[in-house]
Amino acid sequence: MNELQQTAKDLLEKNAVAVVIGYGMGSEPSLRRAVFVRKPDQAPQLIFDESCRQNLAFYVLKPEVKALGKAAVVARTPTLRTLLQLATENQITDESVVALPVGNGSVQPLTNFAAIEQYLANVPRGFTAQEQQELAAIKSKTLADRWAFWKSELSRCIKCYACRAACPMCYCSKCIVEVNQPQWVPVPSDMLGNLEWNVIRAMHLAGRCISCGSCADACPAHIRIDLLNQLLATEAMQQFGAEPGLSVRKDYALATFKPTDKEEFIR
Amino acid sequence: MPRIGVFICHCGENISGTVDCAEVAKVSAEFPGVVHSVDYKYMCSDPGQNLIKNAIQEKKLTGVVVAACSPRMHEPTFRRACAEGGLNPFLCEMANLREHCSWVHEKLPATTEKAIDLVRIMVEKVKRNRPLFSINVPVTKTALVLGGGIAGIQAALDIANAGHKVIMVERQASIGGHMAQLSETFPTLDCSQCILTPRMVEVAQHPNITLYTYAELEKLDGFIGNFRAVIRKKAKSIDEKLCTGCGVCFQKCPNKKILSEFNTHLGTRTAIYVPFPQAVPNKPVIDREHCMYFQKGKCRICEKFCPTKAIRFDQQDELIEVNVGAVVAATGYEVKDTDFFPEYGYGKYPDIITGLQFERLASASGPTGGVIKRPSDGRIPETIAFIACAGSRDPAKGISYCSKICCMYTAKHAMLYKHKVHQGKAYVFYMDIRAGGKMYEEFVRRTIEEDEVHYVRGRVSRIYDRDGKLVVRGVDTLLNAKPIEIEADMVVLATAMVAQPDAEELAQKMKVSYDENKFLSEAHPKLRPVEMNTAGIFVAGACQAPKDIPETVAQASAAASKVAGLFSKDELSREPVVAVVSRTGPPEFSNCVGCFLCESACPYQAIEHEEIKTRDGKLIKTVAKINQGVCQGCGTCVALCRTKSIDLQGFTNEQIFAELVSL
Amino acid sequence: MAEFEPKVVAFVCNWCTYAGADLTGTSRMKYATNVRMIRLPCTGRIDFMLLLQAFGHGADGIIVSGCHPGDCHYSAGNFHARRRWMLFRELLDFAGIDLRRVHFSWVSAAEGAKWAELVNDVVNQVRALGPYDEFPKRLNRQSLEQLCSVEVGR
Amino acid sequence: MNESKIILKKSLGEWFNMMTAGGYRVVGPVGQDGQIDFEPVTSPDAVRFDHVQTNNSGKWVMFPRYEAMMRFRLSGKEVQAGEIPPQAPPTVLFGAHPCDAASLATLNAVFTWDSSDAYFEPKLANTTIIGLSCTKGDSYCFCTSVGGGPGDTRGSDVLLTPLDGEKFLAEILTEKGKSVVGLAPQLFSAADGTSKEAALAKIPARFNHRDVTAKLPSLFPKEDVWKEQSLRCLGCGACAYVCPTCSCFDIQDERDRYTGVRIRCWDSCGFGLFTLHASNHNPRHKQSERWRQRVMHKFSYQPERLNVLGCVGCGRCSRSCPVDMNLGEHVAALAEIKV
Amino acid sequence: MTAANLYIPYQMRIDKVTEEAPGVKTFRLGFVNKDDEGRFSFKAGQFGEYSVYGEGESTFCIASPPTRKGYIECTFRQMGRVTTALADRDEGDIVGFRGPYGNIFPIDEWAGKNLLFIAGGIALPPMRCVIWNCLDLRDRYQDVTIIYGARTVADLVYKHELAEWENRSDVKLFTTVDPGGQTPDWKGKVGFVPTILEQVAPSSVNTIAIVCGPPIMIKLTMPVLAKLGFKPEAIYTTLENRMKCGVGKCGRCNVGKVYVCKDGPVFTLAQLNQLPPEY
Repeated sequence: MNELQQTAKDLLEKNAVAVVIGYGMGSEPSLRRAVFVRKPDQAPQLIFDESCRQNLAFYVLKPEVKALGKAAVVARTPTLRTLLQLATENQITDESVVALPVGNGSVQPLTNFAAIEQYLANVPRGFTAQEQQELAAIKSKTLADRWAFWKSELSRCIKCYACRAACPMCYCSKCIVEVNQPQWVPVPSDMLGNLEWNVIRAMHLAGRCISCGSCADACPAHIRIDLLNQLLATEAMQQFGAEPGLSVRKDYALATFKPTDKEEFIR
Repeated sequence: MPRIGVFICHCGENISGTVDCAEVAKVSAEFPGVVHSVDYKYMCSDPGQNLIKNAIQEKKLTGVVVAACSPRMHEPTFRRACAEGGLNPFLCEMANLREHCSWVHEKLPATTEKAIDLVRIMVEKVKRNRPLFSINVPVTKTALVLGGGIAGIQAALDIANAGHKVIMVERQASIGGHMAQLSETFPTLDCSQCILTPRMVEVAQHPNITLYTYAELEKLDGFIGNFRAVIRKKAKSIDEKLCTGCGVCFQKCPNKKILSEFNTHLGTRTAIYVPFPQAVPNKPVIDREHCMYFQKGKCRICEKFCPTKAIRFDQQDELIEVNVGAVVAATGYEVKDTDFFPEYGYGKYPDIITGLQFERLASASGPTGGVIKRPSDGRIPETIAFIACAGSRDPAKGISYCSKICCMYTAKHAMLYKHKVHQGKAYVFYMDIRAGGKMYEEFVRRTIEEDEVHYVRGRVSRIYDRDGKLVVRGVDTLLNAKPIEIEADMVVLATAMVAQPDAEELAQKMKVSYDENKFLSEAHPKLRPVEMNTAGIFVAGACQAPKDIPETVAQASAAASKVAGLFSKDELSREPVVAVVSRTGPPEFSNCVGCFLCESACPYQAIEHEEIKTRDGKLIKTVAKINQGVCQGCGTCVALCRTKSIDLQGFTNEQIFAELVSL
Repeated sequence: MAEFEPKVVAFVCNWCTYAGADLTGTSRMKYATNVRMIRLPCTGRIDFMLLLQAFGHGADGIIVSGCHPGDCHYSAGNFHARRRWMLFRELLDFAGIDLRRVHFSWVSAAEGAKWAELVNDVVNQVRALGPYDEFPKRLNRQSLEQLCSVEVGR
Repeated sequence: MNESKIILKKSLGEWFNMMTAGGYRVVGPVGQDGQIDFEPVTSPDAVRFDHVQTNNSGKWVMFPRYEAMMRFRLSGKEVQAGEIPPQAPPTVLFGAHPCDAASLATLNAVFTWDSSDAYFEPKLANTTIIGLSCTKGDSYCFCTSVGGGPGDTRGSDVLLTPLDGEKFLAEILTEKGKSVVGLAPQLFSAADGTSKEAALAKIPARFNHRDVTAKLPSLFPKEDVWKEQSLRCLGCGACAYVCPTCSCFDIQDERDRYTGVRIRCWDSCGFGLFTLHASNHNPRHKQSERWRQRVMHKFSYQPERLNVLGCVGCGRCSRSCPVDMNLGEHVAALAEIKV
Repeated sequence: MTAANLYIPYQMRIDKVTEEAPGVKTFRLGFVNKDDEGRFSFKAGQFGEYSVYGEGESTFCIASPPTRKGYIECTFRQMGRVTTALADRDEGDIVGFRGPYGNIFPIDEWAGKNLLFIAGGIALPPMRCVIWNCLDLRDRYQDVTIIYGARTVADLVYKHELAEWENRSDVKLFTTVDPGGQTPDWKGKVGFVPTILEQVAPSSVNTIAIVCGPPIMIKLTMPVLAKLGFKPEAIYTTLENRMKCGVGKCGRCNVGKVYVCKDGPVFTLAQLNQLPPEY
């Protein structure tokens, strides 16, 4: 048994947690899927490798999973950040979940937020060169080309809301698209509805998104919605120094301000 | 369908000069939901208002649009008219046909078209208006005054004299604050204690004032009219009821070498002590950090000698909970110490002192009995250099503001020195002289001209010791930037006035905002200078910004009159333009997901946590709740709320959306 | 054919810009008729979604205006709004929405002339850009008959 | 009917041209690898033959993502309202795999159950399906478990089977098929008797759908089974939207100032708010209940009520699922449970 | 409505608006097009889709009896987007209606039997239709007993009709409000519906019970009826699941394999007992 499996087994044996949310084999050799290990002898189901991409923090909030009892969650860096961001947004309480950090050496259970904060302090973050290049490539297009690009991308959107469902920060019990007094977002997946939905979603995640990429991974139409989030995350970082999910401090960039914030665009 | 009445005002020729009012009325009559549409010469006149009142009754109107001048002008008029006509006043909206249309456009078809649009926009809005009722909040007519300096004293006395209860909380063992430490006050040179102490006594004896000294604010909850404060009364280690203030205890206390805070460390005190002879209350406290019994477990001499057996070594801090309707923050300031200045030796030269220390040296009740003596050797200095702007106006030191009082007190210090040491030489290094104030400029001129104090315009770059003299090196910028060097026996730094070290903590306790220098922020720099952004909390004195005594007293009285105004009614009545959190049935109870990101965006701290529980007390969820007594209706939370669970009455999402749809 | 007349929607705060526009009127300064104002208590209340709605309901240009920094009636609403706009602008630009159609401004209650100038500038600029037809609209409001040509989604 | 002919691959372009000239809109699989979908064919060269499955199904031809049904204008107290007539342009749906062609029976059963649907029926009537047998499949395909197969003719008007890289066996199955073949009879030659079976993909059967249908009612109360299977389900609508048989819809009004339309658009039983009552009561409150509904609806309710299976084994739901909810696997697992 | 397109509603004019209780209104709707009226017929228990043009459709029962010709009535509580818009409509305004949909109360089969109606709160409307239907054919039935309860006096709907039934000698009416919901001048009973049912204790012999109300009331009423000897086959109720189409296509209202819009909304308890608990 590897360290992850052993750690999970120990936690379950000690009854420290009731379930370990992790990655297991999927229906294709290249696929991984979330598994919910509840018995110590099932721990060998757990695997972790480069193909494990889903942000499992989502399940920490899912009522059916919550009902299983206290959970340990196999956490890549984005997942850890998500947990802290969920904490700042009062969605989870301290010591209610154990994080099993993977991808950066030893799997040492992090049992409280302070431990996650400490762990994250030493983990590299920021967008990869490739991600930055993708963003820059779109930015360097002309205005008309950007419009054409997004029009073509968004025309494929069928409003299945997989992006929303996969995003652990999209935990609203009634999403803005379901608010119908007034009906902010047109219900049909027409151009306006798709544009509004994706722009609104990006804005609602601005300063909160920890850039795990689950939304784009989930999109059955392969729309690069993560680029919208990446743009705003980059801007929020550059303009306001916002780096969500690194601490439980309440520092949502759009709920605070500096008198010296940039305003050359304002006449 | 709602039944909307539209009333188009000609405003004489003001509107009808460029807008075809009859046409607007005709087209408006066709809008779905409009059942009545008329135009009239002057809607605000009595006959005009009667048109509205009658139509409300005859046509059973459920909403009214008055298309006339700016709502900032006549909205109250027409809302009142609607109320008199039997319609909830908040079912009336105004379309601004005058300031925003007829006056700014030529007589063109497009102008009338715009007028029609403006009416339609308001018709669509008013269809979604809901009756609103003003919000009444009860008021507890007791004020909490934080700080017993001159600001707190003045505010407390004014409020108390207006007939309201006051609770004053002072951190030190005595009230009086910094003013009690001062020698004479500029520009009149009257004795500070002489004018202050009668006020201190008045506070102590006032039937409306409850005084807690050696106490601090622990916690503040609630909102305007209804705060709940917890005060920590630190253990004084004496029974105040039994203590007569005879003073035997501190005469007998063996630990006599403790540096006196009141005397700015230039004098000493005992472990059981009163800060100064005129202290109010004039009863000692035991400084447990220096008391031999508390530190070493032995002594108890004071206890032995106390004639009334008032010593209580086992006394605990006491938490007192009080309900108050308003809070006045008057927590004062501190001055930077001499160790703040590397160029002046980081405080290693005992004869470089602060202005406040000079006050104690010059004070008749001070450690030297009012004789100016060097702290190092007790010699009377023959030359003193006064340095203004020590730290102030120096962004490099992190203090970019002007401390405001230094120019004046430095002039006063130089003058007092010259009065006491006639042959002495006084130099004042300054950047500018800021002497705005009644008789201030004259006072400075007197210092320079009559008392022959040498004013040198320039910065002091360095001070160092040379054979027992302090060499003050600087530049006289008025003499072609000529370097200047003075050998002084004493240097007085007019160190910057800064916020109390725990000002930030206090501000967070009170949930009020503060600026980058940790001074408390007033609600509006011009128009609401003594209110804070949290309704019901007021500010007075130097905790808001550096200021001198007259200004402090003026602000304190202003704050007091605001409090008295608030207390003049039993209930506070507010416009219902406030935010509300929507509620639904179980199992969700509200679309609010309790992320509380709105909480920090609210400029008024009006967002509270509401726990929704099952009948047997199990927590289901925590959702936001707006304290309607505190909310001012800006709507920042509404824009931030992702689920649109918060809405702003009077400017609801439905209303604004309808306006956009009708564009 | 008549020159294209743009529709410009202005979201303004009650205390500064609305009052400033009142002053424009009181001073009898003239400006283009193309602007329709939505009055809100504070720029802090201006949800970015309202801006999208304005475009979706046929606006060719948008003005958002409130109190200068430090002058907010609610002390900080405009600061919050400013941050929101900062990000929203970047997003719009990234999505290919022409920022020359979205203007942000501080117009105080004393700046009646600035308001007139702002409106005229924006209207002229948007007029030059032409109708914002490429932004999808909620519905085609031209005629009932045309409604039947509503696109069918694949 | 059921006449077999041969058409060469290089002739397809010409056939498309004849269909277009004959007034048909030709819809077929086009796009880049990984993003192949049924869309109007602008150039015959763009049509893809080499993919296992399109991302989305072609059901939009009969049942669009959104469709306006009624328009209205308010003026004063009056309402002018009128039907928006169904738009049913003659369409050829080219290249639908046998699973997709089979899905029409399910859609048709729903939309014609007791009452007729004015929007679906004319579209179906005006659509000709030129099916394309599957020469390859993947692990997600399970048509053979639900009564279909890679060369199944059900639902197709013409079924093409690639015999080699160059030619297709064309089985002309219906009158509609005959008409489209009739547009260019010269392109078709007599069949040489080559059997299509050899060309077809081999799709192993994973379960017996009749057994599943028979067993499901007794599995309904087994909460744990459903809960366990759906623990990782996110509750999105991807599976329903890519599914060729899912037909749940929503009816919504979209309005502008005084005009508006009533629109029908896709909806999904996976969404939490799908069945939420105005009173906030929700009969299918939990995700496991919604997953059960999805499976029961396809494998139990529809067979029982409409006499059609609600699943054609195309595997799209599983390919599109962000969390690898594999319908074939889960139904097979249900089939294994002893009751 | 064209016969061919079931999604196009009839245009109906609101002839009368009655405020029943806070947030609850009854509309009397007449056909704008008299041809529609001629074509239209329905039976007790059926429902329809009511719409506000521009806001959408909402599902309620037809609350007036088929014996009253020329109009239909609906009673609704203002809850969401459509009902809020409906509540804003006034006499003379146009709304849409399509239907009737669903099955019916088998009132012909009930001939010669005693009828016991039990309703709670806003669930009286579906029952009002069948009550009036039976009262309009009064001589076909034996005893008619109505037990109706609401949370408070203000929440009772059809107050004028309750008074009318009260005064009829051929109807036994028991109105009740929850403890604490009574006003000083309240003359009816105080207590929950199941309790009152137990007190009234109607005979189950040759009696049909029709029960409509919130789930909790139904849940507590059924055991009392069983105790009184009612067989599940003799107990009827209606379900109100969420619907969009009303004709078995949109996929929302099924309870197991049963579609409430087609197989319901009227069910006997015996039938309900066969269904999974998904309603």
